[in-house]
Amino acid sequence: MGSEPRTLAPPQRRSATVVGNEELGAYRLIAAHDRDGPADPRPGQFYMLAAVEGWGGRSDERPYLPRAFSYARARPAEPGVRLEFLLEAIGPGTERLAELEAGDGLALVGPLGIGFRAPEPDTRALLVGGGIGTAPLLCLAEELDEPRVLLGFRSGEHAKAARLFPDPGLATDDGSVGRAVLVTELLAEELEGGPATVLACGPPPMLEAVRAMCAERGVPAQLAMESGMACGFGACFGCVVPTRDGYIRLCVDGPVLEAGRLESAL
Amino acid sequence: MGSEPRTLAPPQRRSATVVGNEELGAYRLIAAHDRDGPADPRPGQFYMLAAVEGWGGRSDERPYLPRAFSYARARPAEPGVRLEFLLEAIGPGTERLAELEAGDGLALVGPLGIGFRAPEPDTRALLVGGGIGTAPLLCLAEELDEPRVLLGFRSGEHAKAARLFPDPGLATDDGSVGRAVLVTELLAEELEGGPATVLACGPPPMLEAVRAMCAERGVPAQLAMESGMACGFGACFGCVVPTRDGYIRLCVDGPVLEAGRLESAL
Amino acid sequence: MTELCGIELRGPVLNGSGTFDAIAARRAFGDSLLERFPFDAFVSKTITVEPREGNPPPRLWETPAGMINSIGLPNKGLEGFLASDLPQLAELPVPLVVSVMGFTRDELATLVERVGEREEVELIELNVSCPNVETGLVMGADPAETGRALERVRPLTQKPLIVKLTPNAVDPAAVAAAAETAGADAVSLINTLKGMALHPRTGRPWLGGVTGGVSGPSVRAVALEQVHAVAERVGIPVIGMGGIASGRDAWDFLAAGATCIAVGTENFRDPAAGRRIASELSERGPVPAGV
Amino acid sequence: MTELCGIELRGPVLNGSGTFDAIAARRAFGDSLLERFPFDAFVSKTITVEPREGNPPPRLWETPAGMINSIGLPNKGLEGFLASDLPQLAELPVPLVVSVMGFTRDELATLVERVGEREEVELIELNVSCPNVETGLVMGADPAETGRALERVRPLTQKPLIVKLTPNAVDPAAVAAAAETAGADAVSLINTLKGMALHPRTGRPWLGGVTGGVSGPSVRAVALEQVHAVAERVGIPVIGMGGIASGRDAWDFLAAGATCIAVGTENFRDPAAGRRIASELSERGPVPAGV
Ligand SMILES: Cc1cc2nc3c(=O)[nH]c(=O)nc-3n(C[C@H](O)[C@H](O)[C@H](O)COP(=O)(O)OP(=O)(O)OC[C@H]3O[C@@H](n4cnc5c(N)ncnc54)[C@H](O)[C@@H]3O)c2cc1C
Ligand SMILES: Cc1cc2nc3c(=O)[nH]c(=O)nc-3n(C[C@H](O)[C@H](O)[C@H](O)COP(=O)(O)OP(=O)(O)OC[C@H]3O[C@@H](n4cnc5c(N)ncnc54)[C@H](O)[C@@H]3O)c2cc1C
Ligand SMILES: Cc1cc2nc3c(=O)[nH]c(=O)nc-3n(C[C@H](O)[C@H](O)[C@H](O)COP(=O)(O)O)c2cc1C
Ligand SMILES: Cc1cc2nc3c(=O)[nH]c(=O)nc-3n(C[C@H](O)[C@H](O)[C@H](O)COP(=O)(O)O)c2cc1C
Ligand code: FES
Ligand code: FES
Repeated sequence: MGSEPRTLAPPQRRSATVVGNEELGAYRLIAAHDRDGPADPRPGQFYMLAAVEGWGGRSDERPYLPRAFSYARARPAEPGVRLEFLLEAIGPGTERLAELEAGDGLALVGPLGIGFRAPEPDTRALLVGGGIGTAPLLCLAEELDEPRVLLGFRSGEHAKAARLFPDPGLATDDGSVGRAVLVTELLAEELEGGPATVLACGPPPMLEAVRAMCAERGVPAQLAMESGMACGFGACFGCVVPTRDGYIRLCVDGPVLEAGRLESAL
Repeated sequence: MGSEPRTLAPPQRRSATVVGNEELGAYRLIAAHDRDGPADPRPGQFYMLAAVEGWGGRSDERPYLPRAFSYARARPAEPGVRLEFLLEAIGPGTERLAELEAGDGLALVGPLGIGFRAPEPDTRALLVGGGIGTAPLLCLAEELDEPRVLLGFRSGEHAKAARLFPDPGLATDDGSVGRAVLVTELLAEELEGGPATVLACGPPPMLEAVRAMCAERGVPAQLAMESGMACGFGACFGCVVPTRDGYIRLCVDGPVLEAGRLESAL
Repeated sequence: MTELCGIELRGPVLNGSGTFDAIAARRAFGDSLLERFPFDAFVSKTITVEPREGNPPPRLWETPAGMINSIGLPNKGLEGFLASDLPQLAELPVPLVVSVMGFTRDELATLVERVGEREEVELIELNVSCPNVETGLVMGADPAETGRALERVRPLTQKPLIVKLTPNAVDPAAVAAAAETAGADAVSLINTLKGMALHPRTGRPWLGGVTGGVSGPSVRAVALEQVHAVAERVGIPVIGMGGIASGRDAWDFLAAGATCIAVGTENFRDPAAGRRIASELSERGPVPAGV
Repeated sequence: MTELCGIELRGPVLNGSGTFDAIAARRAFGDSLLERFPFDAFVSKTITVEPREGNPPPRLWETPAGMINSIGLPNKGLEGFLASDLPQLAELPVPLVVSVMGFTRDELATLVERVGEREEVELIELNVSCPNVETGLVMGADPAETGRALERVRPLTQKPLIVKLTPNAVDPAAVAAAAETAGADAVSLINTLKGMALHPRTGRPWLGGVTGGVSGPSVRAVALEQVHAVAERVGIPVIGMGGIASGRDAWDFLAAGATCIAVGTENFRDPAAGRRIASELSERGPVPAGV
């Protein structure tokens, strides 16, 4: 991957066609055919999504703005690209997207943001995912050779997302699948196994634990973060997160950040 | 029918289940099972309708308010009643309702307003409908014995709604079906046939022509009118129409008015 | 139980003035309306000294997540209201608030005095969202003008006086403070935001009244900010409204410092909205101490 | 072609200040952004004399048919803007409008003078939606305050001055008239409506800046009324904005008397919104003479 892993997006919202929407435990895997988009988004980049029909009028008359989603997988399709998104329904926007059926229109802008950089030379890539943060690790794992993937989930239902990976280390809060520990404990053990680069995505507490652990051990880490977004391309200044050198817009300077830039990932 | 043909509505919005939605030329005939509503609405009464899901977020982020619809037919169903509405899609609200599928939720309040009164004693009932104004005449024709029904439409596609009536007099603007005259011309001819009571529903120009013709000939007439409504039960004062004795709220004092109360139906 | 200016209410949910006509609703719904009446206190539509026909139609326009109305305060006038409406409103199972508007301070005084005499009336709401025809100032937009109006009418009745504030002001909290100083017992807000719509074909004003008032969920964020600012400034109870459509919305207004909330436009979508919102509110659990 | 204060524009569609960062957008979209640039003139985000970090997050809240923002005017400050942003903005294929805000009249004077010297800049927009720290009055809410600000800066530049009005005023048309009298070449409106949101769990203010500004379709009816009132009152061109999301909306604002329109929040939903709205507008056909 290049120094700034960013594939440029067409400068307008376009309409893709939903080609699949399957349940995956607590999540949904939604596939769309994006005729007019680039076939080579970079792992960690995201798209702003909205349903073409019926975007609004749900709880509190929302949603209104598009929603940000990391792409989970991309496959060249003639023409364009087939994109897959892993989605957790937690509010009006994700609930609407979770209802999309094959043939429906999916409005999108992207790919956006800066993805994961290549691991440091001569280090093993350790991919750490928590919950829905698993999504961007899927395409990332495909690009790296023999990465070690460590995943943590709330429950067995959520852990079904792990099936998308060949042979991940697995932890669940309730121990229903894999070990009953936090995924960071799996990471601590792996870090004993020699030089590594950590590439992580998940909820803020997990990312902060990963950041602290890597900082302590001097392990290079990249964190794919989240913040509330309105536009996704630097227009609204709404998505800032604090870094050692001030606020940065996560949508144009992230969402993947070198852990060293952060005092905290919370 | 009583002196004020009004069946009372339950004092809340309730949810009915769509059981049918078929195309009828330029219109759609939507059937819903209203478990908790009265089985005996009066012809000319109306319901305020909204889709339970996806009411909003269409053109101009609308619809937001419910929409008023005369019921076209009602059949007792255990429990409650099966209601049919004849619908013309002209904007975001009617477009959304036109998309409803069997099983979908239909939010409704009703029956509302005052329906058609009984024809004057010893007169023939002449029912005159224009376009979507045909809807309330369907249940009205069922209640009267051997009424004469006269219908006018823009085109043959619209005229397909006439199939719902046993043997109506028919006129279309383009003459594609029935005679190429205005329905009021059919009315003028029928009025030669002895004492009658005219019961009409249709666009303002048609209603005004009917009003003027009946006033001239001293024929009693009742007109089912339309106006923009927000609530349908007298709360907003938004639906007023001018009468000889000032503005009246069409939703509680109408929608069916004695023609004599109006200076003009425009 | 909620207490508003010394009056016990079974709960905190009122209707916004002019958004529910209990007399007309009884014609549509019958006495079942009274059995489970949607509000804990009922606020009448605003009355004026003289009868008014209201504005010519069209009076309504639907907006994104809201609407514009240009109704123009149609009402039977003071005498007509006292003679024919008040007796029917007195049959409602909840305390009655009568909303009044005067185009001069004398008119306001007449309204407060005459309405205040009637024991069917528990509270009086002063709708000050209109220009004072003498000074040209919108009473509710100007603290001094509002203060003078209150000083004039305060001595005329023992009944609690609620001042209904207009949101079309630079600093509604300053107006509320002036009302409190001049003897108001409570304030209610927001009234509608000034708005307009054009005819889709002609581009000329759609509404018969040219401009109108915007209401519904689209104004909620503006209302919540004003309620919060007013509640921080005054010690008297605040009745919060503006786009409330759910128990969650009501909870927000109470958290912002309101003592009661009022449901307006949502009544048009569901005549039982007040009751539904009250039960959603109690399900949502306790409201944190004012922010 | 559209003419704005003597400057030829290829069309009437601008962006609302602070709703499109052409420099950041070029990073996301590359130079294809310039090939079909969405606006006919580009308005910069508001700059201040000193650099600003902006407000702490969260800065956004979604509302029914709109949003609240509490961004807090982050910017590199006058010198940073002139040194690093202006050269990049000068590469855009359309005329440049620079938006400035001063917390005192002296600051405003400094900004107008320094920005006015740069020939890359065609017009200057004065964002007066902030309190004057000396008088405590929100400049744009008070006609006299706005007049004094204009009198101070008018002599300092030949460039056309646009005054961006705030909607949080009793009578924006009076402010516009004062600006015109004091030498403004155009007015633009509306800026955001003051609003607030609470945290769904804690009931405490959601936004890091406590309150914020409401924008999007939910404010359109309010904006249209203010644009109509201002256009009736002043002779200088009016740039209308507030919830414009389609050619039909743009048509309404032009019919209400605006010379140009600006797209704000809709840019967030579609980076090409400006271009889309321009073509929808031309398809919609001629705009009737101002209402
Ligand atoms: C770069 C990036 C990548 C992402 N990738 C994925 C992904 O691959 N899969 C996935 O499922 N999710 C992903 N997300 C998260 C996803 O964008 C959010 O879950 C989604 O926006 C939620 O929208 P909603 O309407 O369903 O929920 P909302 O109602 O918007 O609630 C989401 C959160 O926002 C807050 N909130 C509540 N109400 C409001 C309001 N009115 N306005 C503003 N905030 C509010 C609350 O904290 C709530 O928890 C990603 C986010 C980012 C920034
Ligand atoms: C008593 C009664 C009975 C009715 N019965 C039937 C029936 O049986 N079948 C049927 O098909 N229709 C019936 N109607 C008409 C039906 O209610 C309307 O067609 C419907 O409300 C249109 O909604 P819409 O969103 O589809 O269109 P809208 O976009 O609401 O447009 C409808 C009309 O309203 C105006 N308009 C446009 N935009 C707006 C806006 N933003 N706000 C306000 N007005 C606007 C225009 O004049 C437009 O022609 C009845 C109406 C009444 C009052
Ligand atoms: C159709 C309509 C009529 C109204 N009439 C009055 C009125 O007569 N007096 C008054 O004080 N407020 C009146 N209001 C304002 C409401 O009481 C309320 O303050 C406002 O609508 C905001 O609340 P909402 O968004 O919940 O509707 C009216 C509002 C509407 C929509
Ligand atoms: C995120 C955001 C940031 C804004 N920043 C500015 C600004 O810096 N200066 C300014 O004059 N207006 C600013 N505005 C106001 C817009 O320019 C515009 O006046 C307002 O949003 C109404 O238009 P809209 O509804 O189309 O967004 C901002 C608006 C938003 C939503
Ligand atoms: S989401 Fe708008 S600037 Fe990042
Ligand atoms: S529709 Fe509200 S009063 Fe008739």
